[in-house]
Amino acid sequence: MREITFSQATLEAMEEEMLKDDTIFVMGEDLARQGGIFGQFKGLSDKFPGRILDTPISETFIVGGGVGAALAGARPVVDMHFADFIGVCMDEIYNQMAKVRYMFGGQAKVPLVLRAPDGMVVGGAAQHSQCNEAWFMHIPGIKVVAPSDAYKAKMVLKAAIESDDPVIFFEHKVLYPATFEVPEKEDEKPYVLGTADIVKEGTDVTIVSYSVGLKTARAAADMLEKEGISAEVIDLVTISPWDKETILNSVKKTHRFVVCHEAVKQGGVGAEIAATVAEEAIDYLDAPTLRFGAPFCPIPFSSAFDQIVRVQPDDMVAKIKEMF
Amino acid sequence: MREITFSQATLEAMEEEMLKDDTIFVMGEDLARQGGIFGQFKGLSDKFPGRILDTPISETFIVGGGVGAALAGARPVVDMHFADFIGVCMDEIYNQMAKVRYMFGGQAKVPLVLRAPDGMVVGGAAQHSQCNEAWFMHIPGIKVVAPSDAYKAKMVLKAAIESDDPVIFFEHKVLYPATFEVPEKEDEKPYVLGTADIVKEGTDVTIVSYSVGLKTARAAADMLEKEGISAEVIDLVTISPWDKETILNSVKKTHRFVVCHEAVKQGGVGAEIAATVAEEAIDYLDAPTLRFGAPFCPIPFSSAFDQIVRVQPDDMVAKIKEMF
Amino acid sequence: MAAKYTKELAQEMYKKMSLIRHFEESVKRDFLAGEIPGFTHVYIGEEAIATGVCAALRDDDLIESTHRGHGHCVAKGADVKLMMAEIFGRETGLCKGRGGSMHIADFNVGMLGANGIVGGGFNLATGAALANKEYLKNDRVSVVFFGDGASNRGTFHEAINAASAWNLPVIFVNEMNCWASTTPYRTTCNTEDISDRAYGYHIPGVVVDGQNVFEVYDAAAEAVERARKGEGPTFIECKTYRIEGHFVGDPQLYRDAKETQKIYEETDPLKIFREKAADEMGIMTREECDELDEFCAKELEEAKKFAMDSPWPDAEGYMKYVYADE
Amino acid sequence: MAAKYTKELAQEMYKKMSLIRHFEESVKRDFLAGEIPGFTHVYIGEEAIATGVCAALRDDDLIESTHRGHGHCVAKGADVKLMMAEIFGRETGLCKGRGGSMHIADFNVGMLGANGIVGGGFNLATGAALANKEYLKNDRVSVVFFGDGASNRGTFHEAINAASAWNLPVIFVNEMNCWASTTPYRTTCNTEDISDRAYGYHIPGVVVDGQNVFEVYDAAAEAVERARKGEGPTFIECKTYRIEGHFVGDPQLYRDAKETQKIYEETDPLKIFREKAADEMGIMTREECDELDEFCAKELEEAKKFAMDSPWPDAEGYMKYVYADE
Ligand SMILES: Cc1ncc(C[n+]2csc(CCOP(=O)(O)OP(=O)(O)O)c2C)c(N)n1
Ligand SMILES: Cc1ncc(C[n+]2csc(CCOP(=O)(O)OP(=O)(O)O)c2C)c(N)n1
Ligand SMILES: [Mg+2]
Ligand SMILES: [Mg+2]
Repeated sequence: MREITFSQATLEAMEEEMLKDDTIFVMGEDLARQGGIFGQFKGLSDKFPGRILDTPISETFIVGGGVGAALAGARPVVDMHFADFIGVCMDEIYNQMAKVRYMFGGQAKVPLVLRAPDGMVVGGAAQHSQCNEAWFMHIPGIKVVAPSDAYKAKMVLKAAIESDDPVIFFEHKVLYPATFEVPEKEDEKPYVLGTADIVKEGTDVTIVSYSVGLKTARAAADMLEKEGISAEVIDLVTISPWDKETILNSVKKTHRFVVCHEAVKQGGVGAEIAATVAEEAIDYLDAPTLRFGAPFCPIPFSSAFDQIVRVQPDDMVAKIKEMF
Repeated sequence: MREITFSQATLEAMEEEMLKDDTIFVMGEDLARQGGIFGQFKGLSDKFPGRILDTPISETFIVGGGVGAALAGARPVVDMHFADFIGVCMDEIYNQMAKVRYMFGGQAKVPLVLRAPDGMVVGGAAQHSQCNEAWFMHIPGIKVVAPSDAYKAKMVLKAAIESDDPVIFFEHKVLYPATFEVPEKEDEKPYVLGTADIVKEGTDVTIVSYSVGLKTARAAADMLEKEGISAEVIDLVTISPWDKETILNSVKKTHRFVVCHEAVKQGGVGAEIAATVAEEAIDYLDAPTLRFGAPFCPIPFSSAFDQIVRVQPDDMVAKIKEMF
Repeated sequence: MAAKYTKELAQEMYKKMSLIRHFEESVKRDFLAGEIPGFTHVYIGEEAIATGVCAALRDDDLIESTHRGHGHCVAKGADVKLMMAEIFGRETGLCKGRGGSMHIADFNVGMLGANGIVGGGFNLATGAALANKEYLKNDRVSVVFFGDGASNRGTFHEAINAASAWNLPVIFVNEMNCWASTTPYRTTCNTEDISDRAYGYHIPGVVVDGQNVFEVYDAAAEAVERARKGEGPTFIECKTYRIEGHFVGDPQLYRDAKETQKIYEETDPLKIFREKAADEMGIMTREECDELDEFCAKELEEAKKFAMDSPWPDAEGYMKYVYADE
Repeated sequence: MAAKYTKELAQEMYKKMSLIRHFEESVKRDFLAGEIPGFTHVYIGEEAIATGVCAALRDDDLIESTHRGHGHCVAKGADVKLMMAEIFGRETGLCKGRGGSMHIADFNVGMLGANGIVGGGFNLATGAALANKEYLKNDRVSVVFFGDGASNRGTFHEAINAASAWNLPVIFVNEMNCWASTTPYRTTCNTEDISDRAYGYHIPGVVVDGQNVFEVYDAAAEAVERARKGEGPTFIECKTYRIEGHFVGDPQLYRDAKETQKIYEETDPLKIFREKAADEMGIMTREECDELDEFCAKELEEAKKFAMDSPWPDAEGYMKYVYADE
């Protein structure tokens, strides 16, 4: 085992993939000269001169140009700076990137990765704090991933780059500097897009999450453990297409289902998963399904609100205890 | 009772509101000279010269300009041409329109209506057939409505225009020419945003839908009736904020919950409602919740696929019968 | 001037224009008869633009098209049989019936697709140019066709700025047909020539008569040469007119049919070709043009027949092509 | 030339510039000390632009600002106490602590908000101009401030085209500070002057020295006059330089600190003001400038104190202001 940060893990993935394939290039804002706004591209432009491009502030070009480059035969990785800006090029994502293969009857493929740093940071306020992965779960033709630790960041990013389909890679801003234990390179196992990971086995309740939500889920599980409740914690990893089987099997075992994410609760990813559980495993449930997410407001700036817009493990614990 | 089309109903709403308030104006593409691509603005530019504007093909201006006009003190109604194009100005919707009031601590209000013709038409294919209301349900700060008949179209549009909040008004393309019975003007009742409508009472199963989905829901209910199953059909009308109480009360009565919509099932509006039922009324359920929506693919062009991407009432009936 | 164009080129161009014309007349007729579903936009009267531009391209150059894409597709070399099958939604169609008129594409001939999103092609073409130049290390050129209406989309600006900043091999071909759907160009724009905008990006902007295929060809050939030499993008504004309604079936309440008819008679690119090639330059005879017209008429008859004889897609195949991995 | 500017105007402008400078120095210090959360971008070195432009505006004219919005907010007349309280996230702040630095706004003085989305303000300003002119029937003018980086967003094009097509009273004020975050302007754009783009919309495009508040004021006054007379939009490019890092705390690995320092010393707008107003025009003395500086320093001390003494928002109020109806 060795220790690296989430950022370093993505750098290893980029470097390994870029060494293998000359047609991989990267474009976005502030990547080459400063190594990305969160340092997540640091050093790449020295290692791969001419393959890391600082674009104008022109997100429709970043994504649309990425799609065009993919259609021409390259394998672009494009960066969104903040996932909050994704609306600026939403059309390029859902009407072009996601659909060209289908509309053209399989003539095209779009091996493009869209990296999207998302989530709340203290004081980020309404336009620099969002988690909007749920929109993309509702769009056929793209894959959506959101790793929760360094090892997954590396293996998921590699899988995304190797995929012949467009993948949106959500990477949470608070994860970048965090350090995680990861296997030695020779012990790494490739990640298969679409598979969830049971990060902690348990018998009494299933808690599903992804990205930073997993930290909250684990914290709740640890607190529950002390109260004699054994929680199974599942990292979704891939949000679309998601791993129904792993989650349903867990619910069938634990008989209780909980999902949490940092995104707004209403219309979030948790809704789809909870609804699927209610559709396909309701007979196994010993309690109502439970969802945790942000309240239905934009993220306020003041530190006074910091806790109230975030899912709190103790709040989860209190509500989960009521399931029993 | 009198009979008018859905289009005419929206025209009545527009005319009545525009007569009352000089600061209401309309902008979008092809509204003035041809009366809107579906004729839904026909005659308005003669009645209100200078207040119906044909814009350049510049959707960020249409929506962003609408927001600016609202901030200055006017009450714009803007048109999206096809809801499919909404991604082109998604940022203006979710980072400006939805958030300016909150970010500025209540200094601003955005009395803007965004009219969005949506849904499948035969041969519309992948980029002219979409239902993307689910995205907007996940965005705090906007209201989302989708009327299913002419009377609602009129009263909901009036309520949307009168609201001091931004409202997205989804109007389904196949509804425009359809004729409906509507009350005489003196018998009209104002619509309150956020309220659902029980369009058919029943005792055995609750079917929730909105927009054209309601037609499918009613057809299924009629077929069920013949088989001795009494369905309660609820028109959501407002998708966000939605009327939880009416739906939960119905489920508590019927003990079975079904939702259908034309949009893709995964991550759709149905997921939120089903998940809420599983969270707040699971003990009342005598069967798994059921959701119906489009399969997880872009809408194909060929007529060969017409039925397969649409929710079919007989399919609903077959699955609903399994609930008993 | 006659020596400038080979007979072969002239024939090729007339044939393409005639093929487009026949294709569009056939589609229009069948659409109005209710045989074709969806939305269809025809290219009648604008044939010289796609034809002149594509004649200056290599087979492996790439084009991005618009909602009005049949002409571009024919001009780039697609088989009209497979095109027609697509427009009728058949499994033998270029896109296996999944795309239809508004998403017609033929990657085999470098036609990267019509687009239902106005202004959707600018960035795709520019990105393809970037990839070809920098990472795929070839000298392919990209072309994006776009309308006067499309020029008001933000994507126009983002793509052309990136292309000029990075000197990319992409040609911006504006089909200035005076209308964006129901809206006359000058009500949405303050300049007579859209190509005036080229100045703001410091790239060449030229105006050509879009009804004269030779003039279009010349401008395109020059732009292609610049692009291949690494001298960057060119903006070509082709003045034309939208003779048909915006879509087939458009009631055209917003304009005068007589005026349109008059413009058609005066500016029909096939008629102008005959005047130039036969009467002025003498590289082809009017009879040769007639023969090509006949040939094209037959081609279209066969294309229609091919489409009608073709099988429908299997409805159960609706999930095919959503993803490439699997 | 001296007669052109009243002493009152000169004093007002110097005071605003000094107030901005002191405001930004205070914010910078407190941010680096970890007292202010989030992202903060300061306007040091660019004070003459916001000041000169806003001095040419009426109180009821409207401005749209950027992520670097403190200067615009001060220049338009906001109270620095309420601004500071906002930046510290207090309930007494202009936005009740919901907005912070990147969303600072004061609708009472026509400051319609900073914007976390680069290029987010173009269309808002243009729409406000449309509403004022056509439906609210007043003669208010809108101004949108934007960076060189923002000028590459598609929203730039859509707004400016609509404004020029419809002759709207909106002024596009470009703060050409040579950097977009870590990216030098000329690597993302093929022209030396962004205002060259004005030609493509057939509107006036002028370049001014953004370090000279008088020059900025003159250009703005002329543009305001045109706009009020119904003569449409103007593009004003103000040449300036981003002296500070992109955000407070920026390590600035991408440029040379010495060069930046040198530029600052040569182009500091407060220094230049003293040279012009005191030495050249003689409408104000250097001592008067010193007095204003002292006054502003005190204002800022009080502003900080006001902010620190202010209550935090009640966390339970997080749902307030999501909707207006209720
Ligand atoms: C982003 C977007 N906005 C609006 C439309 C609807 N629309 C389709 S074609 C068209 C007019 C296009 O005009 P122009 O670009 O001049 O092309 P032309 O039809 O004249 O060839 C419009 C408004 C669309 N498809 N996409
Ligand atoms: C749409 C969008 N893209 C990217 C960003 C990230 N970003 C914030 S400021 C900035 C640079 C802006 O440069 P410029 O417009 O020149 O303004 P300046 O900072 O120089 O004042 C960038 C890239 C953003 N906030 N919004
Ligand atoms: Mg046109
Ligand atoms: Mg700048």
